[in-house]
Amino acid sequence: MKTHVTCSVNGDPVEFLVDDSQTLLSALRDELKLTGVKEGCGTGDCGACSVLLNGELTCSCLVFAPEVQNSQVVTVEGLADPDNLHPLQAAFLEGAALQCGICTPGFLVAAKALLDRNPTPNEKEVRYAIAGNLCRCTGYDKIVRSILDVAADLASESETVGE
Amino acid sequence: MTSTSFKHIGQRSIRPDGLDKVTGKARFGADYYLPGMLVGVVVRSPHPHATIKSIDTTAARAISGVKAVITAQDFPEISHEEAMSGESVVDFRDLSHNVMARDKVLYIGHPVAAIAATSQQAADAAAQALQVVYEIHPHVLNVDEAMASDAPILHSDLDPDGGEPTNIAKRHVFNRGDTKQGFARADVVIEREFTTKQVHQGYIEPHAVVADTGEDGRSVVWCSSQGHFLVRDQTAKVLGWERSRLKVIPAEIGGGFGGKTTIYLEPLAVLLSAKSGRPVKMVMSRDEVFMATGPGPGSRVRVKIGATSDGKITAAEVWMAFDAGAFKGSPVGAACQTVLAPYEIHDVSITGLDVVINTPKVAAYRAPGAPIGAFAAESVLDEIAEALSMDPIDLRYQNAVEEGSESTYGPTFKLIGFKETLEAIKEHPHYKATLGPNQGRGVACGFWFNAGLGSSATVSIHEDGTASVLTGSPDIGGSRASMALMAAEVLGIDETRIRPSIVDTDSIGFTDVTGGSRVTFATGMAVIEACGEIVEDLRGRAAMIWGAEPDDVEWQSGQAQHSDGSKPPLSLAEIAGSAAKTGGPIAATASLTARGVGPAFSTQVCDVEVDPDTGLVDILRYTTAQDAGRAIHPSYVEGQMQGGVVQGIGWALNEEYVYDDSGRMENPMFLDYRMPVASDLPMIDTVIVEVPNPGHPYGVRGVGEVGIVPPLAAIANAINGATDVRLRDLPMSPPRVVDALSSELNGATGTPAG
Amino acid sequence: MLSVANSTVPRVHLLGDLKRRCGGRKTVDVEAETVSQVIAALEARFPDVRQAGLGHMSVAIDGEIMTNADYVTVAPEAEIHFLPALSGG
Amino acid sequence: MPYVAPSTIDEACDFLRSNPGSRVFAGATDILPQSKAGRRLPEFLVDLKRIPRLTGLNVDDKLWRIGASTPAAHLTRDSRLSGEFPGLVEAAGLIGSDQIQTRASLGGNLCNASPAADTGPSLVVNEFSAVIASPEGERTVPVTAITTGPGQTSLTNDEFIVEFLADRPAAGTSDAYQRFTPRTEMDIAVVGAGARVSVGPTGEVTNADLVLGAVAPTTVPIVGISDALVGRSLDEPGLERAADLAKEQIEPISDKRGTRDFRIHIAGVLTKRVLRTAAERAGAES
Repeated sequence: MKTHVTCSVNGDPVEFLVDDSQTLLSALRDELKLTGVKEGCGTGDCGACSVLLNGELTCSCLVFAPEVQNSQVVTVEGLADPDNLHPLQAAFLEGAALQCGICTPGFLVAAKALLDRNPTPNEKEVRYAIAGNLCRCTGYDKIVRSILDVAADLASESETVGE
Repeated sequence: MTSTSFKHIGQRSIRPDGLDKVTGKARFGADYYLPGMLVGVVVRSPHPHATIKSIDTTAARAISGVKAVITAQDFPEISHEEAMSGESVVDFRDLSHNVMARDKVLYIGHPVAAIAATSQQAADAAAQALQVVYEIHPHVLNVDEAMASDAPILHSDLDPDGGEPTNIAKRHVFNRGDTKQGFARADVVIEREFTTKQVHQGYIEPHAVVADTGEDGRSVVWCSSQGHFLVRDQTAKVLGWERSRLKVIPAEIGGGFGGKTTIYLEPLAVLLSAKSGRPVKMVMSRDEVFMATGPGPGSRVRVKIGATSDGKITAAEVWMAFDAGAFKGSPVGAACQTVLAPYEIHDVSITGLDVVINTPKVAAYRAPGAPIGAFAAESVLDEIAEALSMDPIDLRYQNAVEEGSESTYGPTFKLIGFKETLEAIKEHPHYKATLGPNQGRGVACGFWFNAGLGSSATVSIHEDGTASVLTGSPDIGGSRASMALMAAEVLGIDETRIRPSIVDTDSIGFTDVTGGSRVTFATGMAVIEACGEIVEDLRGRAAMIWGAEPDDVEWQSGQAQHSDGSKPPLSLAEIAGSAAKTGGPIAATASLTARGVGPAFSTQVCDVEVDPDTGLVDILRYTTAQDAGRAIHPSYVEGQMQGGVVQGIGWALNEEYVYDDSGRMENPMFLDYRMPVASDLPMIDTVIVEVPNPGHPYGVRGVGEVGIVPPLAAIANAINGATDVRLRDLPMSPPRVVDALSSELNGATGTPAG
Repeated sequence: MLSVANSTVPRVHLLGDLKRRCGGRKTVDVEAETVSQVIAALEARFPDVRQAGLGHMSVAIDGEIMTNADYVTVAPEAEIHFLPALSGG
Repeated sequence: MPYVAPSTIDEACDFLRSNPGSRVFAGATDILPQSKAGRRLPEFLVDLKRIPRLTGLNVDDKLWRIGASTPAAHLTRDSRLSGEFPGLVEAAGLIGSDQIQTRASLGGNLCNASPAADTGPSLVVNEFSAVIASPEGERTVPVTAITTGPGQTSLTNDEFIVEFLADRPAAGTSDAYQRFTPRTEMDIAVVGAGARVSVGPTGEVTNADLVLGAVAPTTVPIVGISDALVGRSLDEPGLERAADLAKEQIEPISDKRGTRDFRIHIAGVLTKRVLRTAAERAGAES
């Protein structure tokens, strides 16, 4: 027997059938084919499967798919609008913040969750906010710098608006 | 020639594959879904050392939804045959037995069967139902146990000394000069012993493959690897197939670091697909990655170095035993050659042992073997500098190899940039910054050969003046961007008009693995050569249009120019637009074995703070200088340097395979296999040194690997600076540091000289 | 001419195991124009060298390490070393 | 293993009584990794996050109520709770990554019954009690009555924690939590230490409690801490005495995360540090 789940993914209404023990990660990848969400460990230790669930940063491998009934899910596929990259996506490209790129979707979602809550983080706050995301290629240096770059842009934009 | 004379090389362009990777579109190994696809699982040994008495697949096959079950009986018997595969010698019999155990299982996680079914549940149930009877043998988990006189023997045919079988698969010996005399000339001689544990490459993407076998018996394989030609060739060998029966399509690869230069799942998926007639997808779980794919070796190492009071190294002796895991082939040979390579030493004696143990077979890991040797040698050098009251960089500089120096492994160096990296660190503000209480600073150096090997490239110019650059080198760290920049430099068009692609084994000439720091160097050379042919072709066509001789046409800034200026220049796009009239399609292919490899050196400095109560080591500041030859895309060169350093930091401080007495890895998950997280680290400052490699048209050396060589010793030396205690056993985790600090307090002297 | 200084033919430098197999010599000069000829010449003079598996080793010619170099030309004054084949990450 | 999400306590109790193969969960941050590691999933998964009383923070004049399924992130974002129980909030902020803290709950952290659970020492040292729902009705027990050993609790299969209760701390009382891990984040406590200290008007200690985690099958309240510190300002001899008491009263094991000796050593270090932090927060002179 499977459960019929109705929810919103990246703003679109979706429905799918899942085994109750299936994870949200598996539903997104195997049922909806949103393969931007990656599985690095399946135990919540690498952050590659990060999504926003009702606005909250979550490892989709640690959510049972039926839990998201009537919820809103945002994946890396939902960060950009049709015409523009999200500033974080642009900054990651500019700043060479990815090498192999497997962890990139999770970092982008985690960084968005950080900036949504705290648009002006310092380096330490950035490092702790992405500590749930493992990257083995970059040593994090360019990821941290890229997130700080976006934060600085946001800060100067808000100053401009303030003036 | 300085970087400023290039128009494209040295630019920090946006990588061509970047958009797909920041939007989630890029397809990695596990991202392929085919109609009718089955799920494949591997049944693995629960014992570290046992004979397989029988395997009964009846109950597994009876489970509804199970479409195929395979064991070693379904693979051909292969005899020992050593051949170059990828960058190293592979014994295909060992390879075959590692992907599927035949008579014996040699580690927990060793595959004994594989199953394809219509659902994960059915496949898992069948795995549970498979009946395997084992006769269990005692096991060995490290080189000391494996070399003990009463050790259980893993293989009956390993006897390097021609006697009874042992667990020592090979003995490497490099002797030169007379170390006895050398040590006699020394004023200070220091000998120390070191140990290191197995560590994993730690790529975030688990191994994944989809195989689809057609009615004609040919298979298409999608997988992420560091070399799809290697996957094709090794899989064909293990299956006894002709290579042309397999087409391997490279997926994007989510990290490899050497660990994806061999095969695990691919032949199983192909065979399951062939038996079931359906596509089969296999994806490892993280604990399978840890328990059944390549760790780097654990080791025991002794290093003895002598020097005169004015800091000239007079002699060195090194003894190293590396574990190879279940089958021979640790990187101890490379460790022997690299351990002292940065220094000019005439009297050396180096011995390396390759030792088999009951753990997963080790795989290449970034500058394989070199970090372990450097950990030992660079720690001892630091002690010598301390004993002589010399600046540690001065000591190294005084003995540093340069152009014309004879290396400890034999050959004479051509133009190299080692001394320049030492100078860069010595002059860096970091080296002069003041330190606080419980803080210390350490330096260390590293060497790596880099590799050439075979590469192919095909370049096509399209009618609108854009271009395609096809290669067979999987891009792990932005190499497509470098290919586009080098092609742009030769062709003289903007890199955004060039689309670099990595294509399947049927669509390009053979190309060796993405490894050995070789892609920008060697595959880049093929791209440059093919683009050079294109330019010749374009000149000829311009000459045709002008009614001139090709020799009258020069190619400058993406334009054909008449040498006497009598004609208005013709752009690449203009010539391409009339290609049909001037000889048809414009394309060129280069396939080559890249010669002219230039070795890489790195010098690094690290500041740590040690919590004397808890033993916690905090990396405060880190700077790495590395000779890149020429940085084609500086951002990705820096990225390689930073990534290598951080892997080294993890290896130094916390990463280790922990086995229990039964041979089971206790920490096969990222929670307990402690790779560095962002909050553990500072920024990693980089200094790119450019001493051009004379063997490459643009001076490129490889940059991928050498960065991981110095950190283990740099951190150990920094800890000594902070605490006056030398740690010689990795990882330098808090319990080890606390132990060392307390035994120092109790008056012990640390590890005695062996 | 074995181990006699001769500046007009390639010289093979020997360490460790290979040195032992060549009767303890540090260098051997060989008449050869390619790497495979070097190997053949060494094996002909020192039969023990056959067990060393030179064909599977890397070779360094004037400091440049190569694999699969059988038909690579060696210049008359070349300095040649045989090294274990390596792996890279 | 069907998933059910009751919306009331009664509904949950009825379901649990009639389906003994059920297991309740909140954040799923333990149950899913455990199923990956080979532990079988239960027959029914009962999600406790949709019952309003189980999620949320409430405070009145006297009492704090923390819903057992409230995500840790809601604790760390609550400035009033951070002001009154900074140690508990520190502990909640150390459960895994940000990704985990949006899901993991106090109820789950306690009932998973890992000896290394970060919030255990803080719940115990602050004398939280737990309201337990069962088919027979609700009862309130001290949190020390919940965990009985690694992976084991005193709750029967049809019981679950509704909320945690604690008196608001008096002026001059504060708490702290510190743990030791090799990494700064994403790690499991080698030793965890929760302390609560009260100080008098002149800054002298009037009461001190210490509870350690990851050093025995369940959390260990250290006996005699107050005796060691009361009446003194925070001085090294008093803290040394407290550290000795801690080291004497724990029975840690050796495992992949730390040896017995190392844990004992670290317990002493953390005892001093966490008591000092709690005392400073309570207003003691350092």
